[in-house]
Amino acid sequence: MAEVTLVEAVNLALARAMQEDPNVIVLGEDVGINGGVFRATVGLQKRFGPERVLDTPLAELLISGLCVGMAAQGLKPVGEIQFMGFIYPCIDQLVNHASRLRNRTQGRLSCPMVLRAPCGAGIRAPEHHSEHTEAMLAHIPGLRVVIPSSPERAYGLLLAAIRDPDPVVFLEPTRLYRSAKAEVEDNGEALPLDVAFVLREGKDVTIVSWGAILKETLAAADALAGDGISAEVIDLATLKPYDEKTILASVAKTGRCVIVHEAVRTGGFGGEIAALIAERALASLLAPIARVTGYDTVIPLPRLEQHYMPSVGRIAAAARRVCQFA
Amino acid sequence: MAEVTLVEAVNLALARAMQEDPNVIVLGEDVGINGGVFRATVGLQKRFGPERVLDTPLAELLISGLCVGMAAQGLKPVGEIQFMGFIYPCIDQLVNHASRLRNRTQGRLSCPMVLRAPCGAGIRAPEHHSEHTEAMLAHIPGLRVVIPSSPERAYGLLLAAIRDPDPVVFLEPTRLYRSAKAEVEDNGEALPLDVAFVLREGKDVTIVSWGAILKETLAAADALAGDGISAEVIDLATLKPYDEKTILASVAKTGRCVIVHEAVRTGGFGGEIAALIAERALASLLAPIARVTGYDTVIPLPRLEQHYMPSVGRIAAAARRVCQFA
Amino acid sequence: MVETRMSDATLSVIAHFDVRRRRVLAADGTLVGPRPDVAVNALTSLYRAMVLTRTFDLKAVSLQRTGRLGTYAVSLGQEAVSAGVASAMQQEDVLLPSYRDNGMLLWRGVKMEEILLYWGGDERGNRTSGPAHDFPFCVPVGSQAPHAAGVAYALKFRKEPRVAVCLLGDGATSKGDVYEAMNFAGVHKLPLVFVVNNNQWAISVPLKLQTACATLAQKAIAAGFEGEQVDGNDVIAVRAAAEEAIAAARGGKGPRLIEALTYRLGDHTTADDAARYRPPEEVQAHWKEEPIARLRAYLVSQQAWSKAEEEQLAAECQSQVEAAVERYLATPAREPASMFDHLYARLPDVYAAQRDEIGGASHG
Amino acid sequence: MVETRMSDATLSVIAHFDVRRRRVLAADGTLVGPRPDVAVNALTSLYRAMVLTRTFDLKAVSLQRTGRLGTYAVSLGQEAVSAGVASAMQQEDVLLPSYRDNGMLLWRGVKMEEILLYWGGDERGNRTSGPAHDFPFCVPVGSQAPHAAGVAYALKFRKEPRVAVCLLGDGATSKGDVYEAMNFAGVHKLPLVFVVNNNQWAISVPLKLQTACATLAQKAIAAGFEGEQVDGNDVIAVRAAAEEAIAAARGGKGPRLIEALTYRLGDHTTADDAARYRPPEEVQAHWKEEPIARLRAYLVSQQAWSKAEEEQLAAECQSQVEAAVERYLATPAREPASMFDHLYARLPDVYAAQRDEIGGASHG
Ligand SMILES: Cc1ncc(C[n+]2csc(CCOP(=O)(O)OP(=O)(O)O)c2C)c(N)n1
Ligand SMILES: Cc1ncc(C[n+]2csc(CCOP(=O)(O)OP(=O)(O)O)c2C)c(N)n1
Ligand SMILES: [Mg+2]
Ligand SMILES: [Mg+2]
Repeated sequence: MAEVTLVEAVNLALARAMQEDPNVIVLGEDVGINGGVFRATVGLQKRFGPERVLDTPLAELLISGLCVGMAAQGLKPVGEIQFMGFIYPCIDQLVNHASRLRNRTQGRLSCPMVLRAPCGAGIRAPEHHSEHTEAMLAHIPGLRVVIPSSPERAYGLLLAAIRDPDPVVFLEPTRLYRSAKAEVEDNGEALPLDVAFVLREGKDVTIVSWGAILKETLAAADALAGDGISAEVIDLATLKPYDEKTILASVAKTGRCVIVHEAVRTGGFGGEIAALIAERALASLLAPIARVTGYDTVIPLPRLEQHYMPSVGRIAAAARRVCQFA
Repeated sequence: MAEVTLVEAVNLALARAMQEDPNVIVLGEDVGINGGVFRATVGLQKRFGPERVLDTPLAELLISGLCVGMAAQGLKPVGEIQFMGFIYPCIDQLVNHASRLRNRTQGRLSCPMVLRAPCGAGIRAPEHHSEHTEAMLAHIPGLRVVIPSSPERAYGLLLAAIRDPDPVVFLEPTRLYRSAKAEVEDNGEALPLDVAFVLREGKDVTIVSWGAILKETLAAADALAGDGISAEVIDLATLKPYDEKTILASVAKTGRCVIVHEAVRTGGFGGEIAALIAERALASLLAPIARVTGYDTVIPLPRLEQHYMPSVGRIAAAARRVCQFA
Repeated sequence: MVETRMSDATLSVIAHFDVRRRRVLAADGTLVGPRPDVAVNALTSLYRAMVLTRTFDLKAVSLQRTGRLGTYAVSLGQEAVSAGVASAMQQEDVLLPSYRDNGMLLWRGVKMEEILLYWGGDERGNRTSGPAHDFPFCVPVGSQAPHAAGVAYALKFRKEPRVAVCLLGDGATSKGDVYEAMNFAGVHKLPLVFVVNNNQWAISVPLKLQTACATLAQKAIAAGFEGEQVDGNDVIAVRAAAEEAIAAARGGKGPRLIEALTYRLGDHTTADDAARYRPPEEVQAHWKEEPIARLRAYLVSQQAWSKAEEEQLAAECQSQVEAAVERYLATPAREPASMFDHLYARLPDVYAAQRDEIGGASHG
Repeated sequence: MVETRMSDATLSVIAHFDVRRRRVLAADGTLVGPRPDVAVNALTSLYRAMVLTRTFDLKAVSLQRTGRLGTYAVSLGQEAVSAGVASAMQQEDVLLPSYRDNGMLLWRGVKMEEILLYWGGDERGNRTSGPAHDFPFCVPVGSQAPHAAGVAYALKFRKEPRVAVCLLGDGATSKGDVYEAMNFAGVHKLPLVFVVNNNQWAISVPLKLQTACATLAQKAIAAGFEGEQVDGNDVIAVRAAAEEAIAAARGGKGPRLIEALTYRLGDHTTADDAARYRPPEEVQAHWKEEPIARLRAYLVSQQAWSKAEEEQLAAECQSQVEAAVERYLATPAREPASMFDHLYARLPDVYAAQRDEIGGASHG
């Protein structure tokens, strides 16, 4: 069993899905001979041909709209948006069509599509290449929003997303594309959607997070262990619909919660998690909830981006504050 | 002083702003001779001419992008999107340009624009005409998001939005356009942005809300008074950036909080408010926070829309639950 | 201008485009050119369809006026486009309509009560008896164009001899999504026919504020395929143009755009008052062009239609429409909790509580 | 096809369009037609600008390779478009560049160290020494086109004799926002010139997958104004085309589109490896067309340029670039907390705590 990076795991899942289902089509900018600017689709066009691995014109709205039409016709389109900063023109299609085609036709038509996009900062990319606005998408009824944080989950969750009968937005943290490595068995086994993953068990504080920032979150958990604080780390993984049970069970156990996300704080999905706890687990809370997030500003260009991101220090400090609260 | 409806108040504010500043330009679909499909711009083209009151081609992305270019050139564009369901193509321009032009040029260029759009359900409108997705926009750094809930606030806040040096999205509840009436003095006085309004003082429970649903919220407060429960009702009015102080002060006083919004629950802006309280006012909380919102589904067509909306009964019941909690 | 530049040796013409207009029947119903070989009884069935559509539209408006229907968009004056295009399609072809193409849906087999149910505020109206693969009415203007391209790609991908037909208004041609879809259709020579129903108005916005183009047919030039203009009040010309374009698309010759010149004789919708922005004289003048009287005049001149048939048709249409209205009005609202039934293929457990809450609420 | 249809009396031509190509210099630098009256010393200044741009671009790449600059997009082979168009503009005109128009910014007065600062990851690079009203590099492809239309509307609204110039790539012409902006510019006859730098590639996507159009100039036909193609490796032709279009726009004649045919001789950016998707032979072949050698050959043939001048220019450019690089590398990073300085005109109080937290963090 070979060690693969997260982007290689994505590639494995795409190849597997295309192999097992002739209706799976990959489309996007530079996904063909170039194999994608991050190499996520490398080799697919050579293997499955240009009809199934399609370089589209430069038009993101088109990519999402094509997916809706293809899906309604029984294909399983997997569209790629080159960077999340360019996904915004797709929102009209996601809100008004992809997420409601099934409902508006009362099941006569459906929209089994996947829209993939790399997300997040930390790779010293140019302007508009470091977006992390999953909260906007997780507010759309009828949609699924998934963010893997390891090669195994990238592989298993992408397979699940492609096999799912409804539209899924699949966000891939660029910072982990090559830095995250793990042994992944290409066995075609999907992981469950709508389920959060407990990456580390603990009893003193629950830390809920998703995406690349889990790296810092896990590092913070190590640091905390040094101080005798046992942190439970949860990878939410699927933001819409999300796994309330796992979060509530953990907070019931620890009585403390820190939410960590890379996106800007205000209106970020961390608010949703905090609300869940404040509504359904308040009695078990021994301390205020803490959010450690990107700041409420435009993500800076590379020279300052690391100052924007939640750091191991900020996460650990918040957890300590929460644990020292009395 | 005459009684005016909310849409008439919008019209008064637009006329006043155009009168006092020759750089103010109104643009959108049907805003000219037709005066807007809701009559918000009626009379403006006749009075200020077609160069200043401009019927655009049918293209929402264009409307928002034109505003950015005009604003960078020193004009004060006020764009109208006919219904919030058609604002999604503007999000790319709002996120990638309008909200960051000042920051990305470090103050060399700025973007003093207003984008108006009617929002919300309850007027038996066709499909896609009942959207309430303010949470998506309130997540954008550098933007302001405002939702008035009365003619006075529509007038004063729209004037403030137009005079503001930064981009503002101004959402107008269609359900209140004609049903909300009040005496409004056309005195050119703006109301402060970034400030919440306490519509009703109370000591037992804080109810935070915004937009048309404040009607049901206030009715619920009346009902609660009948049971001897004194509810404080806060109109958030400006969601981005929002007034933390007023909310925290109220919850510190009441120890209980219900958040009401028409938008779907998951990822709604209610989560942000709940998070604020869970982070900064937990100690004063005597009961779990409750969110009363639209359900996590596509807003149904008119025959069922009233079943989707938070009702007086649901709001009052939640407040009672919170107050009975021990 | 052209002359001076042609005289400049450094400027040579490298591309050249023509846009043509097709017309068979004059406004008075006389032939202006050879009649394409459409059988007369084919023409009478087109005539019947147009009359039924108008009868239905007018009834729908009166239902709205009396509070028994929501906002409704009549196709008054545009019946020839619906009949001409729909009759040129096969059932297995895929229709992507706008919100005003009532006549097309009727021809495709959608029941009148289903159309009424939709505009009456019930999603079940979109679960039609028409071809299961057809798209429902599209309200966000032009946003169905990329779907049409995706559908056409799927048809071509599976090598099926089927065609997608996408209906758009003049206002829709200003939308970027429509352009992106057309451009993509050109690249892949997709089996896709765009029909632009140019009724001169987008609510209150006249064509000249929509575009500086002399024709909307020329929009296709920017997508690398052919556009043609047709007299949209001339159902024979529309039918011929649609037949030709659909056959070409089916034959692998790629997409085509048909601009049908019509006029919106009614208000934009029942929520609109066109008197605010256009003079009644303009509307009156266009009544002289309208497609139903035009075809009737021709059929009568061919002894293919009689006063008796006209009266019988009127009566038939009335009773058909009335019966459909009865069925519509008799349809009970669905269970409130059903608003969750088709959100996902299987409702995620986290939303069950909300669904049950509605269920409870609706029973109390 | 055309023949058969022309023979059909019911089909008449109602609109007709030509697209022309402009060329003055052949690839070998000889004249193919009368030279527009551009003074020779004007040509030498264009030549100097092109050489400086290339020197700067190549230096930027080496900075990136050695980890001292972020991702960078060279304009290698496209210098004639930058020089030809920029030199036809007035300072008070408004430039809306793409991310590859380094040469245009340099001509407009932007300092090299500012461009480096931007690609080096510092927003201050966009607070340029160029005209304060110019737009910064635009990264989301084509999204600056609607801004250009808004700017041009403002200029016309204030009756100022100024023109907006918007630079786009071939890939950008597939975007709906670009189309919407062009269509609007047509409606209002805006003082706006669109320049499409058709370098044949959008990263790895070749033009034929971008559109079925024979030319990109014809995209203007769908917007109701004129498009022209020009040899983008021929700076004299580009300059003449730009002069003509900008003068027309300034004169109230409305927008125009110029498609400049070039070739992207370099990788898409320093993050790209073009060898993956295009054969080196193709690139080699296009080196024979490139604009700098072409103009040099012409100038030399006119005894307007000497080997000595060439060597002196090379040395000058080198030292200018080196000096700028020094200033760039010497620029300290800004205070982390300054990421809040230009978020709003005045930072709302609610964000002060976050700004202060960063301030603290960065000092510890
Ligand atoms: C994207 C979008 N913007 C605005 C609207 C509101 N609206 C409904 S119909 C219409 C005019 C459409 O004109 P046209 O495309 O010519 O079609 P017609 O109504 O004339 O058939 C507008 C602006 C909408 N439905 N969708
Ligand atoms: C909207 C958008 N989508 C995708 C990208 C990623 N991207 C950057 S440049 C580019 C190709 C642009 O090609 P073209 O317009 O021909 O300009 P060129 O790079 O050739 O100068 C792409 C796809 C982007 N920057 N913006
Ligand atoms: Mg129309
Ligand atoms: Mg290119």
